[in-house]
Amino acid sequence: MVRVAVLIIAAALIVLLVYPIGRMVIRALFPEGGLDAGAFARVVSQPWFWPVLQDTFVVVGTSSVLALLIASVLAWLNERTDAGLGWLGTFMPLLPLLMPPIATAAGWVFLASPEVGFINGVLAYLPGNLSVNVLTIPGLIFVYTLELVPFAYIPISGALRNLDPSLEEASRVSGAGVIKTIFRVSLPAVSQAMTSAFFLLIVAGFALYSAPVVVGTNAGIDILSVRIVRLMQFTYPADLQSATVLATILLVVVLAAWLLQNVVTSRGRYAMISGRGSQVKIPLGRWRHVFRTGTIIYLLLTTLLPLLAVVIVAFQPFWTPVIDPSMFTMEHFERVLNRRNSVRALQTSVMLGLVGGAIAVAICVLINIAKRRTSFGSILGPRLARVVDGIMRLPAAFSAIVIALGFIVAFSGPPFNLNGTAAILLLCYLVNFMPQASTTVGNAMSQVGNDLTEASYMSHASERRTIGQVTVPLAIPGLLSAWALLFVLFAGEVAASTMLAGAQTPVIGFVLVEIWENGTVGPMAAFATVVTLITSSAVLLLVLLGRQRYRRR
Amino acid sequence: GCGGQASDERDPGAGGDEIQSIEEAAIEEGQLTLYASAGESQIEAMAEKFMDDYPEISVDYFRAAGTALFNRFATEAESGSVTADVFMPTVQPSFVEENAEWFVELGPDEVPALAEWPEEFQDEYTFEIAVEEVVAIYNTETVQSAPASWEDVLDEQYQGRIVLVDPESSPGYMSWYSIMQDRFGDEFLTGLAELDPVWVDTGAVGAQQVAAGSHDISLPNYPSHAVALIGQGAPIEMVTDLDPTQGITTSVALTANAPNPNAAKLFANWLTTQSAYEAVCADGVYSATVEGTDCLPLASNFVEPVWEVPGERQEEIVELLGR
Amino acid sequence: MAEPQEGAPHRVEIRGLSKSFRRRSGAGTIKPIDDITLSIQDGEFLVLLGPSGCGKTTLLRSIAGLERPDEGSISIDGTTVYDSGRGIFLPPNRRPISMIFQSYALWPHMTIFKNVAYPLRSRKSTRRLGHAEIAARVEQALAKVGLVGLGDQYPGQLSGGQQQRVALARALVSEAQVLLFDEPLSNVDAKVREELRAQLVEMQRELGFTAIYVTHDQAEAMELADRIAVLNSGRIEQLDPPRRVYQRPQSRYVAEFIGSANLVAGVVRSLDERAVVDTALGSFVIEDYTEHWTGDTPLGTGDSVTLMFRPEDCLVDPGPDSRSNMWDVELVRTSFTGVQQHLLVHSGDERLIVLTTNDAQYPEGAKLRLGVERHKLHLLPPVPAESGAA
Amino acid sequence: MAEPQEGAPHRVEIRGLSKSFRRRSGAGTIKPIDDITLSIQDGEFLVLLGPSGCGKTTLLRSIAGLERPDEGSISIDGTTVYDSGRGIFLPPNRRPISMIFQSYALWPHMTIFKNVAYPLRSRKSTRRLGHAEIAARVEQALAKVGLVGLGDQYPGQLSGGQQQRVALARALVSEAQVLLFDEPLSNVDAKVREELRAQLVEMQRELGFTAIYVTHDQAEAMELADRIAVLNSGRIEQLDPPRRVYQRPQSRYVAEFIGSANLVAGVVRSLDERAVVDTALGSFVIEDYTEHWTGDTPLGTGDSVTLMFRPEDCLVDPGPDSRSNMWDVELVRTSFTGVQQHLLVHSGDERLIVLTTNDAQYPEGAKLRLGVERHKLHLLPPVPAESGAA
Ligand SMILES: Nc1ncnc2c1ncn2[C@@H]1O[C@H](COP(=O)(O)OP(=O)(O)OP(=O)(O)O)[C@@H](O)[C@H]1O
Ligand SMILES: Nc1ncnc2c1ncn2[C@@H]1O[C@H](COP(=O)(O)OP(=O)(O)OP(=O)(O)O)[C@@H](O)[C@H]1O
Ligand SMILES: [Mg+2]
Ligand SMILES: [Mg+2]
Repeated sequence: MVRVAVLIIAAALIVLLVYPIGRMVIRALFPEGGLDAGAFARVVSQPWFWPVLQDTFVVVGTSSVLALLIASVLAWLNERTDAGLGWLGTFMPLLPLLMPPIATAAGWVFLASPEVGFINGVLAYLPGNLSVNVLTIPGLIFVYTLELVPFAYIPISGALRNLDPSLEEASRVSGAGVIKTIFRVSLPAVSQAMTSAFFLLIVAGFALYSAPVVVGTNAGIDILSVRIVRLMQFTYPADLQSATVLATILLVVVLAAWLLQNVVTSRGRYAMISGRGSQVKIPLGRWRHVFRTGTIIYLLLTTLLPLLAVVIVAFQPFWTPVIDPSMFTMEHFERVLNRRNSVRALQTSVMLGLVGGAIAVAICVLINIAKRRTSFGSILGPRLARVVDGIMRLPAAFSAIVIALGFIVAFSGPPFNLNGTAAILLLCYLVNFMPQASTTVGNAMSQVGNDLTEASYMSHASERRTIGQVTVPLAIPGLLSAWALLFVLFAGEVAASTMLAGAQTPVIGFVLVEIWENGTVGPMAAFATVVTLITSSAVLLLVLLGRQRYRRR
Repeated sequence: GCGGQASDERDPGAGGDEIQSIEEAAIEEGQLTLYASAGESQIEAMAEKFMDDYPEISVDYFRAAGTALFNRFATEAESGSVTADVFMPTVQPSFVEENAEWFVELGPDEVPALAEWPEEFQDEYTFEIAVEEVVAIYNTETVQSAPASWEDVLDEQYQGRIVLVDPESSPGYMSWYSIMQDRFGDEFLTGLAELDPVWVDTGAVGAQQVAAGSHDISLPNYPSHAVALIGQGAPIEMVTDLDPTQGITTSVALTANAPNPNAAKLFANWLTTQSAYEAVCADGVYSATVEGTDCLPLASNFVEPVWEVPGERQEEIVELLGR
Repeated sequence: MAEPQEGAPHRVEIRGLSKSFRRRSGAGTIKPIDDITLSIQDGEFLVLLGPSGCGKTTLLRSIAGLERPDEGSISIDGTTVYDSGRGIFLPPNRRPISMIFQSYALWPHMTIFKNVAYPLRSRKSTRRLGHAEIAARVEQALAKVGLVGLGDQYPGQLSGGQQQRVALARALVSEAQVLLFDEPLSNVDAKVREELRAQLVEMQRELGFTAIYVTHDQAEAMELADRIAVLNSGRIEQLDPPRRVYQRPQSRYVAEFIGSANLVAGVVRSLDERAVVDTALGSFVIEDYTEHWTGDTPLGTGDSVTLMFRPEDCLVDPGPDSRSNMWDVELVRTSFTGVQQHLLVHSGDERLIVLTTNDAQYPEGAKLRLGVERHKLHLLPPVPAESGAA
Repeated sequence: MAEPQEGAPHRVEIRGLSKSFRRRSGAGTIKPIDDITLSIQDGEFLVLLGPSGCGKTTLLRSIAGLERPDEGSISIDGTTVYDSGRGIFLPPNRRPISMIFQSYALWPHMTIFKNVAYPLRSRKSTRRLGHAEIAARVEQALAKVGLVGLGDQYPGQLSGGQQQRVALARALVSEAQVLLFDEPLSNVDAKVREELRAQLVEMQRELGFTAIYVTHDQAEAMELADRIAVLNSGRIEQLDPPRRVYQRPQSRYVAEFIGSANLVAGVVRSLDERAVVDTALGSFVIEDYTEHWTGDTPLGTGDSVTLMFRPEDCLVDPGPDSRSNMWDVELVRTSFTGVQQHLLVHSGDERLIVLTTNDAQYPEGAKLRLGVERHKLHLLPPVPAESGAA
């Protein structure tokens, strides 16, 4: 029964992924049944094509490298040294996620726009002609980097946590200093995790929509992901063909990165030796405080500062670099919260986040259980399990925009008629976030050692009882935080939402972009503040619920 | 203008038997979906006001700018899953004519009030209810005397202090530059370029920057970007009725295969009433296409936008502006 | 599905069992169970002994049902739980056994009481037990392992030794007649290990369960076992009581694995009552040689053999009247282990180990005369070259 | 910063070293190093021995500089590397030591060659060496541990024993004169462990480095050590050569930890040449008692003492003419470890362990007469109640 369910889910997933994208590609590139190679030529000869490609590669490439560096250093500090921040450190990757990405980007526009940005407002009081400008390529790279860091931090910190500390100590007693130890031992020893983190960064970077739509558009920097949406929306008739060509380029880049990753990681002939976690941390001495302060500053930069900017703009009658609390008004909040669309967007997104997140977790738990190899034979054979695994991770290679585009082409009309329904959003989110769901759920489930389940069988418990009494209860904390993560992702999704949200189903991301593009920053900031409040309390609640009440060895 | 209609004549109750039966059928349907490009607050105000007048009908709306609305609607229409009842674009009204099969031909049968609607604001498939006119926005603290004509803008006091909206960011802006070129010649455009303007993608940002005091004047711009700021006490003002004044019209079309055809008709008819104009013009953004409303007056030198500026012409404009 | 077995009351009966794995890296397979046939009697304490990777765990897990063999059959208590021919495979929860894991495998989210009660609440036949009955049985099990009063604690709050005892209680509570142990003591301190070992033996004597116990520690095996099955790459190399395994190892492999052994290559010169074997150390006389020959075929003159003797059977300077075989050696190194002295000696190219309990302190480099009594010598089948002490 | 030390050439000199940790859970601190003073001579093989948690690792890591003590001083090769008073703390990379870790700690992303070359490329003194020179030194180190030709392999491709030897090569390559070992053999098979142990001793004899070696395995300590420091909760309980630690344990703690010990409470009845002690087993005569008394103060008549004797010093049915102390016991259980027989015997409430090398097989429940020779008895200071064998 589980097997049938899993196979149905896997099949559904592949249909939901392959069918729309296939239909889209076919419709765009084979308009009359034959391949229309001219489409590529037309796109390539557009005057905007090469600049878009160049800007995108520069921005994504640079920010991926920077994010990898920052994430590695942060992860190392937090996991391997006494400069870590304890519980705050473990929350670090989640913190930037608490704010919808588009609000973060808007926060940076509020902070660092030329002349009117708050930072420039402060700098104006200082001597010297200092000013910052986020509306430039470096500025865009900066915002990209901040948004990408969590993607790399999670896998790298995981690997470093499991790194045998004596590897580092052996380096120290071999005569190497702290710096040499980091770069010759700690980081190379987790190079596999770093490679796959880099792949994640590339994929996420190309798919990122919030930063380029908010910062890039204002700065006149044209980024691939935004251009695809533009082609679909800002010309009439929609240039589906060009959009598909660009989506295909995106696809090729991501697949190439993926292949490269496989080559690189499989070339590492060395196997990791034992993963003995330990409490022993490198003492940094005096540097400890320096690094700890650095980490805290980073946290402030990434989360508190943009949030603060957004909140201030939300209370200001109009956006001005002069912060005068006596002028603060609730007007924008009243306007936004009295607006049917915004309120419905909140309801829809929270509902989608909770229900969708739960469904995604449930699906992944089911598949995870089915994949487990026991002596009963696994519910899925090893080969089938690998196939299902691949399917679950496949969407990672497609940007949300591509998937959403496919969904519009395939499902909005008959026989499905899902246009403008919550169902199409839900399905699209599920497909789009399946890789994140399966990874986090997989991690949660794998923390339950095999011996614990086997001990249950040996206590004459049936498979179902084992799952119910041992596997799932032990995984609950992990599952709850997986749910929290998915809630945040679902509720804050932007790229696919812009194309799929309908009149009856406005969602947060869509409304935020809408208000932003409409140019009314006050209400946008107010709405973003409300959303941040809601997502943070939901995440906090779920994480608190999942707190372990018993001590584990 | 076609004056003379007393407001009570356009009252919904007074439309005769037709409107009576439409109203009953609409209430039966109980729902209405608008697809519109107007400002969020205007749409919101319309919807609210309509629901005040017809509490039995609940209104949903989908707002998207310009072509995004077309694409959304086209996708739905092509796949046969239309959710819009009333379609209200603000740009390229030709979209409706070119896709006539998706819309309903309008006449007094569908919208009784059209019988008395000004001819120039009525087409086979659409009628226009409101116009939003181009303005210049300036900062009252830094600008001593507001410009009285477009050419007044070419003043060296605005050197480096002017915010221009990128012509390529939307056809509406491109249209304005092309109209200016027609009227004042290439010198006007190069003159603008020589002022070292800051370029933005939307008038909203321009208004924002003028309000924040970082720049003196922003054009071309629209009242919708200024009124909220003015209301909140920002030190800005708009210059209206400059010659020529490009105005962007809000058209109304009824969709074929609408889920709620009668509610659509009722709403369209309602839009011509005083009650509707109270909502539409509440924040002083729009001019009405008919007289006798509390809206802004329609500019004396009003011109319709040129929606299809040829490619070479566009390139020429961009070049003259030094972009 | 009960199936009566002929002959003695065998609790566990394994026939022709095989299992192979695909190797994790690269091609090829390994066969950690290679045609094993084995009967375990009621109340017997059987130890599976062998070096790491020889297949002990795989065999145990196959009996438990946690691993599915490729071929053969297993029956427990007369019930066939696995038969490749008839396609029978009973899942682990339906086999009448309990198992104790190396890692304890206590469930951290349940109290000790709940951990121990779990099998009672799971088992089909006892599911209807009342609360009181369950509580009584759990208390009883905890009492057996000396953990009364700890029922409300969580496993994380107990010491390693206590956790191990909880695991034992959990295995005992359902009164399964067959208990499987996979290196249950390798995670605890040497001191605690000894205690638990003694406790285990006593408990088994008292309760009479059948035990199959995996270890790679030969001292542990010796102490616990009624019989030891020495495994070598998936095959049973020898199956005998501890004393016999030690004193009469069937092969060089067993001799080296169980305790230390001195091994010297030799050729049989003559055979009558006694055998005479020529080696690099000289000629050795073996009394009653058929008793001390472990090969399958009768020994013949001129055959190559391996001469084996235990370090503790070596006598240092046995005196001229001894009936031992004697030869000269040079002392290379001594070390003291408390109970005995280890001597590492050379004789030509051969390196030998000698264990002696006398307190005499010999200087390094000293010339000694070594002897081994005639009945303390064993003859094993020859092995390709490579001589010396192990 | 060289600081001449007076007296003998001490490689490592530890004075008044203390370190405490805040307990991970709840309040309070523990003091795994509690005022330790210790001098280690050039070329000495010192073993730190003690049960888990007694502070061995912490002491070793403090010497390495991986842990920062709270108080005291450490000097290596005459250089003060730590002095709380003068605020000196040299980081590990600047101390003239090498260390070998329990988990090998080979870097999985480097080849064997690179692993071994790493210290040469890191240390100030050898950083400037040319490629050829480094290659030569690495080859030499690999040759020393018998791993020539494996330089291009990755650690993951080697067996546990080989990995351990690579770790050794890496420690040897920089020719540090002090080598620290933290249970380097506890992760390898019993068989390999023995081999590596022998190799280690030979290498140390050959190269003459100073070794500080942590283990909780007393057999290992006995075999390797020149001197053993027995640790007990952060203090040195006894510091002596192995034989002395075994034969003349200073305390019950040492007696029980090093080998098995039978301990019986008693009271001194009379003292002249010999001492007579009354116990629950009867009276015992101890020859030459001052030699066998480990207390700090002279013994007096009427004093409470603990009588200690080793299981292997017990004689079973020693015959009437023996000059042993003798008493009657009942055999509870026998077990066979290969080299010897373990007998567990009861005498009244006392449980004693006996180790015998004779082959005789006694039935359980048999009455035996036990004897211990007069000079095999030791007198330890008394400990609060709790008697019995350990
Ligand atoms: N699931 C598996 N897949 C592939 N190979 C396996 C698997 N389980 C065990 N093996 C291999 O089978 C062989 C025997 O393994 P097993 O665990 O039975 O050895 P063991 O005797 O218990 O060793 P140890 O003393 O180390 O526990 C080993 O080479 C092991 O690598
Ligand atoms: N970083 C630390 N923080 C807190 N307590 C510690 C720390 N390191 C060690 N301890 C504690 O100090 C005590 C001594 O630890 P140490 O590791 O030195 O013992 P050990 O003798 O090496 O034991 P083992 O044989 O188990 O390795 C233990 O109780 C341990 O829990
Ligand atoms: Mg095993
Ligand atoms: Mg330790």
